[in-house]
Amino acid sequence: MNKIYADADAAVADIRDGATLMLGGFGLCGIPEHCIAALVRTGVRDLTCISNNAGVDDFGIGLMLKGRQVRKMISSYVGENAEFERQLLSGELEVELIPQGTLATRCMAAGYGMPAIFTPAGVGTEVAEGKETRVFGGKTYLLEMAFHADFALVKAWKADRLGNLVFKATARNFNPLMAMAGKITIAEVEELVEPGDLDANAIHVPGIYVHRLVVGTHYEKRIEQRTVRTPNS
Amino acid sequence: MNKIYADADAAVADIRDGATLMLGGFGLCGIPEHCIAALVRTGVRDLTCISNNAGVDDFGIGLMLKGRQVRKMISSYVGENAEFERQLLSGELEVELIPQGTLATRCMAAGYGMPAIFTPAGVGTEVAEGKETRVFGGKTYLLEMAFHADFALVKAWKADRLGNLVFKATARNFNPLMAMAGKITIAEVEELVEPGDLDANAIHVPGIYVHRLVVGTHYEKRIEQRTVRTPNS
Amino acid sequence: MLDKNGIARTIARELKDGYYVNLGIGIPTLVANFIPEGMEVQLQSENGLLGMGPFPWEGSEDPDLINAGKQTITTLPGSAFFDSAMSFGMIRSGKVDLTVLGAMEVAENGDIANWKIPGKMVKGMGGAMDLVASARHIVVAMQHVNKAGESKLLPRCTLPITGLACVRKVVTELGVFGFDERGFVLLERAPGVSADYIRERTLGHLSSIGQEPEIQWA
Amino acid sequence: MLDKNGIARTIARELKDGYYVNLGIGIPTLVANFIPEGMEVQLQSENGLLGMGPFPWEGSEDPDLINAGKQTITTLPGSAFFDSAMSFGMIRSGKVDLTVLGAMEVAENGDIANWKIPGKMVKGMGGAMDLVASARHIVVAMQHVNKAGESKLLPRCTLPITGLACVRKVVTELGVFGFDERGFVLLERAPGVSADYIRERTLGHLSSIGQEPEIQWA
Repeated sequence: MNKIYADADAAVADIRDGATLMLGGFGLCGIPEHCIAALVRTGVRDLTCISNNAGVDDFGIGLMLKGRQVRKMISSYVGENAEFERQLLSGELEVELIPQGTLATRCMAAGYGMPAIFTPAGVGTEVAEGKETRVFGGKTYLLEMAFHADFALVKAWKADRLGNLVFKATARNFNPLMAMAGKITIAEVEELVEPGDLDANAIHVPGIYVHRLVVGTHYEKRIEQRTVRTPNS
Repeated sequence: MNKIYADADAAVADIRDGATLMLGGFGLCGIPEHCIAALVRTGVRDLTCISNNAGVDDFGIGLMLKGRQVRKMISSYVGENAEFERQLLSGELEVELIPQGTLATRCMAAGYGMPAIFTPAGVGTEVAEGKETRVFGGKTYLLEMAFHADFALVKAWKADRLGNLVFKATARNFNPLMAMAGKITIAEVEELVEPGDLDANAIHVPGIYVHRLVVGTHYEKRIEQRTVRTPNS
Repeated sequence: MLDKNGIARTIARELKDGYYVNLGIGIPTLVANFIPEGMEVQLQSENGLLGMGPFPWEGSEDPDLINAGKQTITTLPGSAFFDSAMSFGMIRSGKVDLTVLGAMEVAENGDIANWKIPGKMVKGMGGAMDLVASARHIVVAMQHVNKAGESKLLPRCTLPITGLACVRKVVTELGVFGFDERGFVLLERAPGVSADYIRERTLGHLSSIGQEPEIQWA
Repeated sequence: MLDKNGIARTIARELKDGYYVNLGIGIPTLVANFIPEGMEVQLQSENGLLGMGPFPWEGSEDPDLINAGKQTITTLPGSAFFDSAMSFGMIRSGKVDLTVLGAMEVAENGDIANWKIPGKMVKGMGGAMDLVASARHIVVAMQHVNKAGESKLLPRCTLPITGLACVRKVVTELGVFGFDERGFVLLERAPGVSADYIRERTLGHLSSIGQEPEIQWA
């Protein structure tokens, strides 16, 4: 059993035009930088991308937008990107906006083998249009379908060669959920350790969910809102 | 904010007759020994207990059965207990048997604010009787309601005073799920550490879900099936 | 009239020891600066953190550690990280005691609109719809009128709704507002602001005896 | 005729490198002893473990480390623990490649009954209903006939069902059986057992050309 790929290019090489992808990360935090860069190099097109955000103009999914590789974005917040806006207004790009918690839970549902979930988020709003509602205990919920993806691209902090993943701080966000939802899950990691080096009690995603591993180097990890304390604050 | 109780007796003192409880553990592994012992001392009755198993005759929930404190058990497997069988056959005790994964997921649903879940487990069996079914993607699922409990009694390995919990090995089992599902969650722990001593990346249940903490000592941790390797195996 | 810090300080009076609190972007974030000494309040950031601390000192920013506004932050001892499903799980199951967020409009019945302006580029609702659909105690912090001078407390929302009948309290630069079956209820006036002045700037139905107390801070 | 180890060894031929496997109590557990040298197979225990190892040496039993049969076990390097919801989540989402379990009855259409005998004390289904409802490849290991000498391969189950049309293969002491639209299909005979002998002991419809190969192990 070998899950380790030589590099991100090898790991994403069989992603075809029209594929549905999940991409981990919140903002630019915890995004699979190297897999995105490799995807840009492949030139694959007509992708449906499920990702909480759509990157910025020159980083993250923004690079894929620049290459006109994305046909549809399924996200909760997409506001940081001029090229995104241009493609959306020109009709090149389709966007489905859904509440962040709904997005997270619909991804989780796939990894947990649940075909659909109920959530109150969006009841009475545009999000509810055309969706089935149901009352439980006097409260109204929307029925929301699980998200599935041909490939999930996630970024982890550490992994062992069995595919066990550990995430760091808030770079965890959507990554474990998407890792568990992918038909094929590609995890790029900062550090590959020996089996047994990770605390078996502290694995975020067991290797059964992870099909391919790429060790990434030279992470840029760009910060969107560098906010610091001032001495008199 | 003080979540720490002097002992298990203090932590369970306000559990009243007729309450619905969740009790963590799989078999006798990871059960809240001290809270169960304290419950037996209170003599509280007519309890509904949601727990994967019902203990053995002289340990775990078996002690509560001996004291005739349980009116209904909701479990997936109850086979290790003669007193249980006696009460069941005499009609003193009601039992609802549900698939283990359904039990786990119905507990999780409460902690995740999901009123119900869909699972294929039990379709076409007695478990499905009277339950709504629904087809997604050509496969039939049962609609199963979230479980709620007045009190969840769980056993963790380590905690800090904020209520962050870490479990050990397979003593984790149902404990985190029930901890997240309790209206009031009482966690008994082997070790109380300072805030910051637990790795923030490796918390199984964040303190927001935990209302009361008890530090237990002298855990018996009885083994049901002591199985060992023989030199020539 | 309250300034932004005054609004935040007023909302901070809602805090209680042991509370778990989610603070939105903008004025709500400032509430963290007014947690009373000796009171333990845990801040939840819906991207996956309980126990959020202040911004980092320059040079110690960690790109892997941000809040829901994508700002670099720190953690306090006893913090916990989790994935986004658990984060919204605790929100959805009502474990967050207090949610403070901004709004474009609030209606008499507690409806809130804060995510979309027709004709303008839509950025998305982020976690707002989840928060307002589930939080047990929702306080809105906002300016009383918009840039055109129009009341943001309305008979009903004109902008696309974020959530229905969910807001429990509104704090603006002019006062503190609750709700009854008829609409807004003036609870406290900002220092030096009359009930009449507030009524003139409130389009939604406003109940007021005219003698509501001025806001006081402990 | 196969003994228990022979049944387990026969089932072990289903294993492939990189497989994740859930083994039930009894004969299925023995399959772990026949994982070919050099093949990596991860054993899942539905109480919350991937990477189950052998039983512990006497004196090193850990009460916090048991399998789904409540036996003391060990872990292998690279193991991972998880809660019961994630455990059944991976089962339900089809991540487990092979599930081996025992049965009281298997029907021509792949129905399985293995949890309840009317009139006898019911112990519960544990995780069996979840496993059979979701696993992609389910192999049953059982004796061909019950203690009364009656076939356990039936036209339809007489005992309460555990799962519908889910079994893909059955291995008994007499042979290996698959399914087609008419019922059971004899694939291999146990050494020294004739197809006629098997047919006599099989109540469900059995397709057999009479010349099926004898079971061979690599």
